[in-house]
Order: sequence, then structure tokens, then C-alpha cells
Amino acid sequence: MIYIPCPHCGHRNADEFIYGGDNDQRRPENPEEFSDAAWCEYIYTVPNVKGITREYWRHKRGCNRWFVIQRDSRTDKITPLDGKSIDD
Amino acid sequence: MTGYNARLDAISHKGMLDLRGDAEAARLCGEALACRFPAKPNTKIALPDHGALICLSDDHWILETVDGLQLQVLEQLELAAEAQFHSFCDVSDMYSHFRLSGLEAMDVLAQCVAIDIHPSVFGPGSTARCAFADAVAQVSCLDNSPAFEISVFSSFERYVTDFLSMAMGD
Amino acid sequence: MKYSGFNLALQSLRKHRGWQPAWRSAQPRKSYDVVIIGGGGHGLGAAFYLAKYHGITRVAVLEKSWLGGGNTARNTMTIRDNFIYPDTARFHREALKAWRGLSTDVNFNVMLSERGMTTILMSERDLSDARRMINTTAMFGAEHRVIGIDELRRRLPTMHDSQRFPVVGGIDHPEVTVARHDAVAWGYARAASRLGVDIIENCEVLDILLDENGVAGVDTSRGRIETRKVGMAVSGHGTQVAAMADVMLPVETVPLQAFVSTPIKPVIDNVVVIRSLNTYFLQTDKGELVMGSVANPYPSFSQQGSSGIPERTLAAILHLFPAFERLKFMRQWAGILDLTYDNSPIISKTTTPGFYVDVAGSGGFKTTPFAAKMHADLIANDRPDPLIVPFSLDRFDTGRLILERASYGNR
Amino acid sequence: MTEGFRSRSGGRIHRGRKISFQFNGRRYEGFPGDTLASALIANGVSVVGRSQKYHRPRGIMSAGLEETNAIVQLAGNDDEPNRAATTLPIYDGLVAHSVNVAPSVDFDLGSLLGFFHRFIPAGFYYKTFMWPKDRWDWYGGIIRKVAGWGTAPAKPGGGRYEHRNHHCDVLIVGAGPAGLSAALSAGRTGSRILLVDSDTEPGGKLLSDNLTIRSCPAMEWVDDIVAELDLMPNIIRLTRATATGYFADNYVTVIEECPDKPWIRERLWKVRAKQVILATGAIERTLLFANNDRPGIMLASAAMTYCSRYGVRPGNTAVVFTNNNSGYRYAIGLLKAGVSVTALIDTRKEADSRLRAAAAGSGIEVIADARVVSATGRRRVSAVNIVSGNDQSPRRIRCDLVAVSGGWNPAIHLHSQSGGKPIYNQRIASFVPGESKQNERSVGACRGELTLQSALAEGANAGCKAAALCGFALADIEVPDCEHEPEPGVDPVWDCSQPGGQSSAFIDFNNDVTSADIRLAMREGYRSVELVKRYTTAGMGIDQGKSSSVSIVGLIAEIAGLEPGSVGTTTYRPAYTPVSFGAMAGPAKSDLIVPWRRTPVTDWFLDNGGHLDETGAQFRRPLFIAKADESAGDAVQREALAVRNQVGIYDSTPLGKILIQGPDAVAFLNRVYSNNWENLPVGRGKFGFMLHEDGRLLDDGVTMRISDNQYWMSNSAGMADVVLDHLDRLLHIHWPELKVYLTPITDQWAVVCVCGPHARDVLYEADIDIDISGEAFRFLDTRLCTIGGLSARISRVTYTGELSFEIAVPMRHGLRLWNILIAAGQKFGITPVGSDTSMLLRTEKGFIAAGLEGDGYADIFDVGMGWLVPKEKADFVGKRSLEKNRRSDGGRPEVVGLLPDNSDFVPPKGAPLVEYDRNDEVPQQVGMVTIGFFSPNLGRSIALAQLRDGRSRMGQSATIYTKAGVETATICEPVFIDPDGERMRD
Ligand SMILES: Cc1cc2nc3c(=O)[nH]c(=O)nc-3n(C[C@H](O)[C@H](O)[C@H](O)COP(=O)(O)OP(=O)(O)OC[C@H]3O[C@@H](n4cnc5c(N)ncnc54)[C@H](O)[C@@H]3O)c2cc1C
Ligand SMILES: NC(=O)c1ccc[n+]([C@@H]2O[C@H](COP(=O)([O-])OP(=O)(O)OC[C@H]3O[C@@H](n4cnc5c(N)ncnc54)[C@H](O)[C@@H]3O)[C@@H](O)[C@H]2O)c1
Ligand SMILES: Cc1cc2nc3c(=O)[nH]c(=O)nc-3n(C[C@H](O)[C@H](O)[C@H](O)COP(=O)(O)O)c2cc1C
Ligand SMILES: [Zn+2]
Repeated sequence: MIYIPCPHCGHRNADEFIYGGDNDQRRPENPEEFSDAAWCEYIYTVPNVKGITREYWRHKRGCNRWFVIQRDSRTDKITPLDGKSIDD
Repeated sequence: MTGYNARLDAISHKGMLDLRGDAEAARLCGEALACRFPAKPNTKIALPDHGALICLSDDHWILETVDGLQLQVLEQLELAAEAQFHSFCDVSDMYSHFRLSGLEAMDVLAQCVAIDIHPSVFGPGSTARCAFADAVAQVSCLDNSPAFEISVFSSFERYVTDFLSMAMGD
Repeated sequence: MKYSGFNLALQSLRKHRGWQPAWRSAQPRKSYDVVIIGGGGHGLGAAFYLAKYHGITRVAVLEKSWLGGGNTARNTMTIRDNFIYPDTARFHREALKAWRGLSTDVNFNVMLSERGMTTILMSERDLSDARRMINTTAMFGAEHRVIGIDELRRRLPTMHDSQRFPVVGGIDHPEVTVARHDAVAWGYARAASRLGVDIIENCEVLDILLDENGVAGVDTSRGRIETRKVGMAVSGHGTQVAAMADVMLPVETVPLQAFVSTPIKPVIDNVVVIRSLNTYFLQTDKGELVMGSVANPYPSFSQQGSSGIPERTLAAILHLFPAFERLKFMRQWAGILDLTYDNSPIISKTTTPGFYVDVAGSGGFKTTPFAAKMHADLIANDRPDPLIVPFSLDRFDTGRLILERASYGNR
Repeated sequence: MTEGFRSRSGGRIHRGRKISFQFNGRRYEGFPGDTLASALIANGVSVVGRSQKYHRPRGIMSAGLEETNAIVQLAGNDDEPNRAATTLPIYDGLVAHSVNVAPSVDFDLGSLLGFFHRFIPAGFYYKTFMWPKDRWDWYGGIIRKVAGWGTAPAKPGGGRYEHRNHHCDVLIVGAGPAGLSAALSAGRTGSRILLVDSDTEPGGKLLSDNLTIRSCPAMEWVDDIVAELDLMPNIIRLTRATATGYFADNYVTVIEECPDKPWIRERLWKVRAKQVILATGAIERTLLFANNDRPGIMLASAAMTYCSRYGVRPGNTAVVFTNNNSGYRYAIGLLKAGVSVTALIDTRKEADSRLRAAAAGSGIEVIADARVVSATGRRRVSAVNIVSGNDQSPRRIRCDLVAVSGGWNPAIHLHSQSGGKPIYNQRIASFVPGESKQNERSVGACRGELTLQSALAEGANAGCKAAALCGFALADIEVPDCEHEPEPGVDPVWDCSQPGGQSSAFIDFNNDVTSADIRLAMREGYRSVELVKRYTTAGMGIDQGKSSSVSIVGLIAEIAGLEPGSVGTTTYRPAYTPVSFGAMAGPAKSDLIVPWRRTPVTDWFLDNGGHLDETGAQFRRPLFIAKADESAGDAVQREALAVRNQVGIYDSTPLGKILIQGPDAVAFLNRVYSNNWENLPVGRGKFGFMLHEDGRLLDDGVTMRISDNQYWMSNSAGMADVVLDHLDRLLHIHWPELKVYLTPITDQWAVVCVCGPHARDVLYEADIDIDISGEAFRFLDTRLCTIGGLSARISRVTYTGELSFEIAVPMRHGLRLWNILIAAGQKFGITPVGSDTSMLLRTEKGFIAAGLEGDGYADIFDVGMGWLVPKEKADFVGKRSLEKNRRSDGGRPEVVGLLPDNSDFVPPKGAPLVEYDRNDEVPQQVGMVTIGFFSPNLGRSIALAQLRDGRSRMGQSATIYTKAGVETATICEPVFIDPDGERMRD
């Protein structure tokens, strides 16, 4: 059970959270300007990074807020975001 | 012999308001209620007349008051925060409340929540919204006897009572 | 030396000194006609079928670690064909049939055993989904059938009922089969090697070389290899390897765990699926119960495993089989799977000429021989067999996805 | 029964009371403090089981949880397979027997297999049984019967298992000298500590090794420390508590057997520790020689443990076989305990001279540079054959006990589970912890520091450090002096059996794997340690290779001519020692396995014939509410008629409800729904469809504007969570600029739906205080009102196509409202209806369900809701994908109605619609029945279906495929009743 640092509530067990995807998957503002290929890439593919990823999580069974953490997908180790400490 | 030294009591409904808004909305409401909205998540303050105020995150509070007063308070707060973007809502029926107490109440609670409830970190006045078995609860420490208050969503009331009574060992 | 009872007896008298390595431990050559990346069942199988059916023997299988050490070593051996969409129903029906005769084909006993599967249904909704599956798969000759509670109890005498989810019935899947997972890799490796395929362990593909005609070769931890055709079967590393060929795959890599108990005398023949609780278990020939359930709730490449999923799995099993309470949990492990966007396999050409992919998807042990055959055929002819046309990458352009429910039965 | 092997005094057993137990049908006695293993030895029982594959007689080989042989079945009330006798304290009434034996451990038919030994080496089954084709089942069936250990109990044990979460500053695993010393130093800082040990008492090796600390028996030191620890309020100390799994972020699972509460069988502690100290000791390994598995051959440390801790002699005449210094101490220890030690056979030329002198001084013949090559005796070892120096002619030494010390394997399992990579250490010829990957440190023997002095020092040091890292000031700790122990000085010999000799030098006793099997695997190309493991099954047994795994690596290295370090270990994984399913499952195995959410009416349904089923979102709601003796089908038909002809009442509470509030609420709705949301007046609702970004249907429902900037959205029950996540995600990740708050309010409101021609009458009867006539309160209007004295919100929405009102009251009043309406409806024939009925009604009306008609890749146009996508509408979620997907031509799965030609045939849900081309055997599937019913209101069967290009095929015939045969139906518009919607707008 990984221990996720919620910026609002502190560390909590992972089962209080839901994974929200990679954080550079912002919805484009102008979908109609996308080529079909580019749009397909946007909807169907994710970076699926093997290594350090920045990703959204939502503290569903707590404060219910979204936030971004940095995790190493090889080890699930969560590392500080932008050098800022994420400890309590 | 079975059973921990603990008891579970249902608490009757409270007036509950779900308050969303930014710091300014909170300030305005604070003025109206003659208190300061806590800014730190998972803190609880007592209100002069109205029970308590729990901070869930920097834009989200739960106000507890005596059942019956909630709509009046709601009106008062709506008025106070009128100019500010906010969302206030009566959620008094959304929650069911319990009091878990007794010498071994912690042994029971530790089976239900994964947060640290040791008195050195979760003493009287502490509160947390967290997973409670497979439900969600607002858990507060009332006193060092110890006693805890547990508020859960109403459709989970039976599940949570059943879970607690199993955890208590009967 | 051929594997047979006779030779086994003969060797027994000679202290088994005559057995040769099951596969040649080859050194990479300068070039190959086809390079297969990934020495799991899918990759080794593709190499075997290239040699056997297409006469292409200048083939190398590159495996970054030990042979069959990916998901082939980690899966729960179940070969089933209970899918709800016609394309997948047909595909998996063919896949199930493709196992028949495999041991003889590769002259290696993969211990194929038609154990059958029983699905326990605990809601009317599941029951009506079951009927749907049965009607769809029946078109392709599958023999699933709904069974009533009484028959279910006869098959699973120690099953208790649930107050939370009263059992409403079950499905009998008589043709569901299990095979010894590791043996599939070893058997293909041995057979492919005997046909001239080079099996190269500890050889990681680091890059795929491209030129104006498409694939030109691969760079590996053991040097550069020239080739015009690369088949990828790297389950769990598809994103990374495909990216080397400038291909983006609609997959996300997610760990899936499985568990074994200490060995006990036979208690169940069937694979048992507790549908409403997303849990299944079976018993191996050696006596362990093998159990599994849902995938990790977030993507990861970590095979460390967690404690929550095994706890849930066992709770689900004990919920209906409380007599198992004192059995012992012995080991847990995880594999990482490339789950596709729609949970269906991808066997396809790509936008890079000469680069072919076989993404087994959420549960690809069952498809090993069939997918490998189709992949080999695709590589050899550069054109998909009609059976795999719906499984090409094009479906993402048209939006005609085959959205199999991830949780339908076990992986 | 006499206890012939019990020494007259000594040991940590309590001789004041006897415990009687049964093993293999015989009665024996032992003392409190005994394990089943020690009590059996005391009673002279040598054969305790048979081996897995060859059914060789086996005796006790260890005194701990590394046991591979003495695996027993508990019977009677405690029915349980596969318990290690070495870790099972005896108790009154204990009944145990050997596993894997038929008919008895003394006469086991399976042992015949032993004669075929040579025919069935590792992996033999891969090479044969391929004839007849695909008939492995036959052979497998037989093999399965002989494989396996104990038997699964037939009845539940009924035990209670607790799961408990726990936080601490420092978790210390192991209460041997290293762990105790760590606990003391960390404890004195005031940090919160959890100290766990799997044994029944603290002390670790000191319980049996008779060492001294400060010149006093070491156990006195242990007692002092434990006394001090037990006074510290900041320490929790557990015995019989084993750390079994070490997961990410210092999350460790600990299984505690028989905790302080008698009603709990086992407790699983889920520990989140800031720092972890592993002080798990080391496990002795055996040496390989022919027949090294004979009863009477055991680990030297175990022999010592039986003597000193349990006061039993595991034999009368012993030979000690060692490759390291530990053998000397144990030889002397055995001698002191009254075992005659005939010879100490040391593989090394040189041993520690002091030890050698001590052994010689005690009269033990030390034979250096020698090896045991084989043992003789079948049911008990009777002699060993040794060769020494260059003299290869074996010498025979009689004995009934062989104490083997093959060196020490640090118990690195937990370190390794935590992500650490073990590294090979030449000094002890074993693996030691590598770099820490978590906040974890190993101390003492489990770090390869095998002396007591270093265990104490490292423990103290680590305790201070770990506490300091948690923010506690350093404590002053003095490390006591203790008896000198030499370094082990191990000689890494991996196989002493004569090459080419018999293949009965066992490396993995549990799975019956011999050194010859390992050699065979290597010869056959299974050269990686992982392949050797899987091909031979070495290390995959009940003990998970605790005492064998390093020997396997050593042997592979020797064969391959490599360093053991470059061969590496296989992966250590939980559970460290087997854990009962019950303990893993915990309380969730009960009916609390998944929360059961209830509405105020749930109990009413249970009392009144409601047939509950999963609704989604963890609610259960009735499919129908049957009268006594009424069939399911009849109930649904009756309810459906009632709704169309009189009035029905339905519990809509499980539907998802979200309050959407803020100045940008309209903008938000516009982006998430396909249709336009401007200009919806307060007090009005509107129907909308939400799409996934990839263009598929997500959910439909009505959203009502209840005040200037407040919208109340309903979602289908099963989708409520998904929709909330979808909206929440859009709002926070993609559109943080929108000023909108979402508040889920499902649990605030009980919602009851009254539908049917008499719905209005019922509400008037229930004293509604507003005008709900068709003119005053139109379809999709919403208002506040009071009804039966309750304040409520009433809305006109419908799922059935009938005149229909939804009434929402605060949850606590839900049942009251229900009862009021039922009472008021009596004279109109009000009928409670379930969701199956509701499904039937919506099918008659052709209201589509996103999950059914929208199955697969069907889109909003396919389900006939294209009118919800205004041409001019700007971007909304799913729009871009819709455009893309619609561009590829034709063949869309469009929704149609079906009127079966046989009007009694109800097309089953999911049945394929097919076309036969040129007498194809397998028909082409062109569609699928999404739902079918017998409509009581039409007196015939009807269905909805997805059909390829269905809309262009109205009036044509469709073929429905079922397992039972083929049926035909006429394709029609997907609406069977009231096509113009007059009833619902009434
Ligand atoms: C716990 C679990 C249970 C499962 N249960 C079932 C089941 O019951 N039924 C079922 O049908 N399926 C099941 N599956 C799925 C199934 O295991 C896989 O889909 C299947 O084994 C995939 O086979 P493969 O040959 O494609 O992949 P793998 O066996 O994973 O082989 C891929 C190989 O590629 C290698 N590789 C990766 N990158 C490189 C590189 N750059 N260079 C060289 N080599 C590389 C890897 O090392 C690996 O050996 C289960 C999976 C798991 C994890
Ligand atoms: N000189 C030698 O060759 C040699 C070799 C080995 C051991 N030793 C002796 O071993 C001792 C080393 O002390 P130590 O404290 O490191 O080890 P120890 O063996 O004395 O103690 C380890 C303790 O950890 C417990 N344990 C192990 N795994 C556990 C788990 N997963 N969960 C809970 N408990 C677990 C065991 O029950 C045991 O009590 C010294 O007394 C030393 O003399 C000496
Ligand atoms: C079907 C199946 C059965 C298994 N049975 C056993 C077993 O009896 N004993 C054992 O130790 N491991 C067993 N394993 C697990 C393997 O030891 C190992 O954990 C798995 O192959 C993953 O490899 P890894 O743990 O080295 O990462 C089994 C695995 C599978 C897939
Ligand atoms: Zn939070």
C-alpha cells in the first residue's frame, strides 16, 4: 500500500485515492483544429512513462481534492515535486 | 469472553452544512458567525453557538450545528457570502453519527481506519476525513477517555454499525 | 533427442547424461530475416511458426533476461473463451482450439488439461450477461451453459451462500483448459531452436534502427543486428519498445498479481470464478491453489506487489468457501501487463514498415499459440489474416473499439 | 508413553504440568513450552512424514520456521493442513498426523515411487505423457492425487481474524539480542516502537545457544531487558508475531497468532513505520551428501536447540558435520547435554585452533579435511560414510544423529522484499542485505554479523539512529561485553555427494530436489537460477527455500564456474512464512465484504417480498416485489400492468444526485452535455446526454435548475460514481478556470417516484400543497412543496413514459414518505415496482439505456438521440471524436425495435442478430438484442436491438440466434407504446 502525500491531509494509504492520469494530458481548447491522427493520439494514448512521472491523484476518500505528485513508476517511490518537500 | 471494552452509541441528527468557497468567502462567513474559519485541513474548531466547524481543505468546510438551526444558519451565510463565489448546501441528512468510547475504543477504531490515532497525534479536538473500512467517515477525537465521534454517509450507516460491532468483538 | 517415454526410460538407465540443452544458447549474428523482441510464449511461438509454416529460419528471438521470465512465468494458466463481442468471441475460440496438439507439435509436454471452469454468479445482472456471452459464443461452437444453484452446489460442495450477494446460479465452461505456463516458453524455444531459430537470452533491445524503408535493424545490449522485419511481443514493455520504432501504442502498463497457497490434496478440478467479487482460483497439478483478482488501480512497472489485493482476494474466496480458512498463503507475485485502451489484443502492422506488434493485452496466455501463429503469418506476408483484421491498430482511427470488460472473469 | 529422550533437567519447558496430545493415532505427553517437534523427539518419534515426490521417510530437520519435513495436519476441531511441527506449541487435545502418507507414515505405499526415483528426475513430465495426444488429463489426474501435502478441511473453522492498522516510529522485527538491543536504545528515546518476534519467547538464538553476557547466562540479560521494555509505555512487544510482508513505503504486515484477546484467532497488523530495523537472525543451512534427508539428520543448531531449550536429546550417538566454526560449539553443546559425540567432521583443513582444542579437550574426535559422502539407515540414520584428505576410501561411523552445519544464511527476506538487492559476501559464503531502498536497516545475524557482540552493538546503534531519524534525541547506551565467538570461517562446499554417485543428495527437501536434478537442469540449458528453480521446483516449497536457497545458488555457481554473486538469488517474496487465508482475509470475509448501502425503504422491501439485486454503487434494490407464491415473471407483469393502468411506486433513492453550483454552471453543463443549457428557467429540468471524450455514451439523465445558479443533476445509480469522477476530473484538471462547485448529495435525499395514470390522484390524496395539474406543473417542472406534512421537492420526470412524479425528502423522512404514499395510493391500487419492471416499461416506451443500447461503440446518433446534438453547438466533451468516428462509412450499430414473429418468443438479452451468407456455418453477426420482454400491455413479446444500419431496415426481417435455435422478427421503430409521449406529458 503506497503512502501518498496529500497536500491537504498529509500521508494517507493509496486506497483513499484515485489515480488521475499523467499531468500533461490537459484537454485541448481547440479540438476541432486537431488532425484526426493527433486527436486519436490525444484520446487513446498516454505517455505511460517508465521512470519519473508527474501525475494527478484525487483524494477521494478524504478531502476530495486533486493534486499532482511525482512518482517513479519503476518503484512507485514518490519524490518531492520541484524540490519542495512533501513530508507532513 | 468476547468483546473489547468499548461501546457504540448512535448520536441523533445534527444540522450540517457543506460550505465551499475561497478564503474571502470564508472570511465573510467567519464574520457572520463571529469566528475564524480554520485554514488547515482536518482541523475542527468549536463555534460559539453553533457547534463546530471542520476544515476539509482550503475551500471546503463542514459546519455542524443543532439540528433544526441549519437552514437559518444557511440563510445567514448565504447572505454574508452573497458577493462571493460559493456553494453552500444543507447536508444534515447526509450523515449519521456515532460515538465510540471506552478504554479499548482505540483498539476498535484501529480496525476501521488506517490513519494514526495515537493520542500523541490524534488527541481531543483532532479530526480527519478518511477511509473507514470500505466507507468514508469523519472521525474526531472527543476526549482522552478515549471517545471518538464518527460521522458517515447515511446509506452506509448500517454497514458501519455492523462493521463496528464486529470490530468490537461481539 | 526426441522427448518420449522410451527415451526417458533409456536415459534413466544412463543417469540422464545424454540429454542435450533444450535450446541452443546462440550468439547474435550480424543479420536476420526477422528479429522477434521478447522471449515469452508469444515471441518464441511466433519464431517457431515462422520457421515451421513460412520456412523463415533466419530468425532471432531476443530476450532481455531469462527465457519466459515475463508474464509467461507469472500467469495463472487459464485458457478460456468466454467473451461477449463477436470479434473477440471468435478470436478466443480459435485461440482455445489452437492449443490442441501443441505438446505433440513442439515435442514438449505443456500439460494441457481440460479442467473446465465454473463461474459463480451472484446477481441477476451477471446472469443476464452470462446468457449474452453464451448466445454470442455459441455461434462459434463454444459450449458454455448456465447452471442452476443445485448443480452449482454439486460441483462445488463446500460453497456457502452469501447474504450480501446471494448466489443466483453459475456458468459451466467445460472446455476451459489449463497448461503449464513455463513449459510453453520452453517447448517453443526448444522446437524453434531445432528448426534453426537463434534464441538469445540476456539480450535487451535498446533501439530500433529505421531508414527510409522502415525497419533496418536493432541495437541491443549485445550489439547491433540488421534486419528488415521486427516482431514485438514484449508484454509489459510495449510502450517503450514501440516508441523505438516511432509507434505510439494505446496501452497503459499495469501490474497484476497472483498468489499460491501451500500444496494440498486435490479439492477442486475446475477453475472457479467468483464473478461479482472479481476473483478466481484453481489448483495446480502439484496441489497449490493459484488465485488472482483485479489489476493494480494505477499504472506502474513495479512488480513488487501489494498487500491489499491479496487480502481482498482471500476475503472473496473465504466469503464463499469458508472451509478454506486454515489453508496457507505461500507466495505472491506480480507481472506487468500492457492493458490496451479497449482491453482487446492488438496484432497489427504499424505505421513503420517492417515493424509488427503483438500486444497480448489483458490476458494473453490463453492466446499464445494462436496469436503467435497470426503474428508469424502477418510478419511473413505483411498482410493480416481476416481473423485478426478487427484487432489491428486501425480500430483506433475509426473508433470501432472492441470494449471487452476487463473484469469479465479472470485474466 | 515414556519420554525416553527427555533430559532430567534444564530447558525452558515447564515440567510442573503435563500436556497430552496425539500424533498419528498415538497418545504422547509433553510439557508446556514444548513444540510438537520437541515433544515428538522427547518421545523417540523419528519418522514424522514422507517426502513429496519419492515418499522417503523424513524426520525433524530444524527447530524453526525453516522446517521442510515435519509438516503435519492438525485434526479435530483445529483441522488444518501443512503446519510446521517445529513452530507449533503443544496444547491439551492437540491431534496431529503426518501428511502425504498412505496408509501410514510407517508403511507408505507411495514409497514405491522411490524405486522409480531414477525414472522421474526433475522435469520428467515435460518429456513424456504426450501420448495419446492432449491426454495429459489422465496422467495429471494421477499425479495430482499423489502430489500435495495436507488436506483442506471440509468445514469452516469459524475463527475470528482481526485486521488492525498501526503506526510507529520504529518497527523492530526480531527479538533476539540484536532486536532487543535495538528496542532498548530506541525505546529509551521515547519513540513509539513495535517489537515483534515470531517465537513464543524473546531471546532469539540466546534461547538455545547458552552464551554469556557480562559473564552471566545471556538469558538473564534478556530477562532484564524485556522487563525494562515492558515497563515502557512507548513500546508494544508482541510474541508469536511474524513479519510476513514488507511493502512499499515501509508498510509491513505482521501476523500475530493467539493474541491477547481469546476470541481472536489471529491478528494481522498493518504497520506503517517511519523506520524499520530488521533483526531477523540467520538460518543455518544443511550440507549435501547422499541420503542427507534420513531421519536423525538435522541442522546442528536445531540439535542444540532441542537439547538446551527443550531438554530433549535428538539422538544418543552423534556425528557433527560442519564446514564452519559453529559445528564446534554445537558439538560441545551436544556433548554437555548428554549426547555422545563420536566425531566432528570438518570439511576444512584448518579450523579455529581454540575451538579445535576445546573439542579435542572434550574428547570429540575431530576429523579435518573430510566430508560425509553418504548416510545409511532408512527409517533412521545408522551411520555415515566419510572420506578425508586424499584418501577416497570411505570410512564408516555409526551414529543415530547427524548434526549438520553448512554455514549461515542471513534472513534477508524482508530486506529483499523491501526492494533491496542482496549481495554475496565471501566471508560468510552467503548473501547479505544490499543498499537499503526504504527507511530500513538490518542488524546482527541478518546482516551477516554473526557474533553476539556485534548483534548487541549493531542493535544498540541502529536503535539510536532510527529513533534519531524520527526526531528523538540519542539515548546513552552501553553495550555489554559478552563471550567471544569466532567468526564462522565457512568453507563453501556445496555438494559432498560423490559426483556420479546416487542422486539422493537432497538440496530442497520439501520438493524432493537433489543435486543431480540441479545438474540435469543446467545440462539441459536451464542455466539461469530462475530457470533452474522453475524447472526443478527447488525453493518453491512450503519453506520457500529458507535453508536451501543459497545452496542452490552455490551449486549452480560451482557447476557453471561462476561466483555465487553473479548467479544471484531468486526473488524473495511475501509471505515470509505461510499465512492462513483467514488471517489474510480478516473481517471482510463476512457479509461485510462489500458495503451494502441502504435506502430508507430497503428493509420495507425485505419485509414485503422485494427480490433484491445489485443496483450498482453498492445499493441493492428490488427487481420486483413478489406476492406470496408469485413467480418472478408474474410479479413483473403484474407490476407493469399496474403502472400503465393504475399507479406504481418506485424507490429512486440510489440514483446519483449532484448539486452543481456557481456562476459558470451553465458553461459547465454546456461542455459536458451534448445539448444547450442556456435559458433554462428556474424550476425547469432538461434531459441531457453525456459522452466520453472518445465519443461513446456515458450517461443520460435530467438536470434541473433549482435556483439562479444551482442545478440538480441526476445520474443512473450504477453510473453515479463514474459520472461524478468524470465531472470532477474535468472541472479540476481541465477547466480549473470555471467557477463551479460540485456537491454530491445522493445521501441527503430519499427519492420516491409515483407513476401511472393515477399518480396525480395519489399525491392529492397525500395532501400535496401545490397545484400539480398538467397546466400548472408541466412535464420537467420542479417545485418545492409539502406532502403528507413533509417538505419535499417534487419534479416531473419519467423513466416509464407514464405520468410520473419524483418526490425528494430529506433521507430521515424517506420511509415516512413511502408509507404515506402507499397509504394514499391504496384506493388507486398503488403497486410497488422493482427495477426489472422499470426496465420492461422503458423498453415498451423505447427509452434507451446507455449501458445496453449504447453498448460497445454505439454513439448518440446510433441510439436515436441525434436530436440532442444541435448542429451549431460549440465544443463539448466527445464532439471531436463523434465527428471523427462518424466519418468512416456506414455499418453503425443503430437501435431498432423488434417484433418477434412468434409473439411468445422473448428475445434474450445479448442474443446475436445474424445473417447467413452462402450457407456459412458460422453466421455473420449484424447486431444484438439489447433487451427483450413479454409486454403485458401489448400482449406480445418485444425487444430493442442494435442492428448494423438498422434504421434503413425498418419493416425487414431480422434473424435472432440463440443456442436453442433461430427465430425471426420484424424490425420496427424502437417505441411500442405512446409514441407521441402524451401520457408522460399529461
Ligand atoms: C498475475 C497474472 C495472471 C495472468 N493470468 C492469465 C490467465 O490466467 N490467462 C491468460 O490468458 N493470461 C493471463 N495473464 C496474461 C499473460 O500472462 C500474458 O498476457 C502473456 O503471458 C503474455 O505473453 P508474452 O509472451 O506476450 O509476454 P511475456 O511472457 O511477458 O514475454 C515478453 C518478454 O519480452 C521481454 N522484453 C521486454 N522488453 C524487451 C526488450 N527491450 N528487449 C528484449 N526483450 C524484452 C521480457 O523480458 C519478457 O520476457 C496473466 C498475467 C499475470 C501477470
Ligand atoms: N557465530 C555464529 O556462527 C553464529 C551464527 C548465527 C547466529 N549466531 C548467533 O545469532 C545471534 C544473532 O542475533 P540476532 O538477534 O541477529 O538473531 P537471532 O537469531 O538471535 O534473533 C532473530 C529473531 O528474529 C525472529 N524473527 C526472524 N524472522 C522474523 C520475522 N519475519 N518476524 C518476526 N520475527 C522474526 C526470530 O524468531 C528470532 O527470535 C547471536 O546470538 C549469535 O551468537 C551466531
Ligand atoms: C501457475 C503458477 C504456479 C506457481 N506455483 C508456485 C509454487 O508452487 N511455489 C512457489 O514458490 N512459487 C510458485 N509460483 C510463483 C513463482 O515462484 C514466481 O513467484 C513467479 O513465477 C514470478 O516470478 P518472481 O517471483 O521471480 O518475480 C507459481 C507461479 C505460477 C504462475
Ligand atoms: Zn486530502
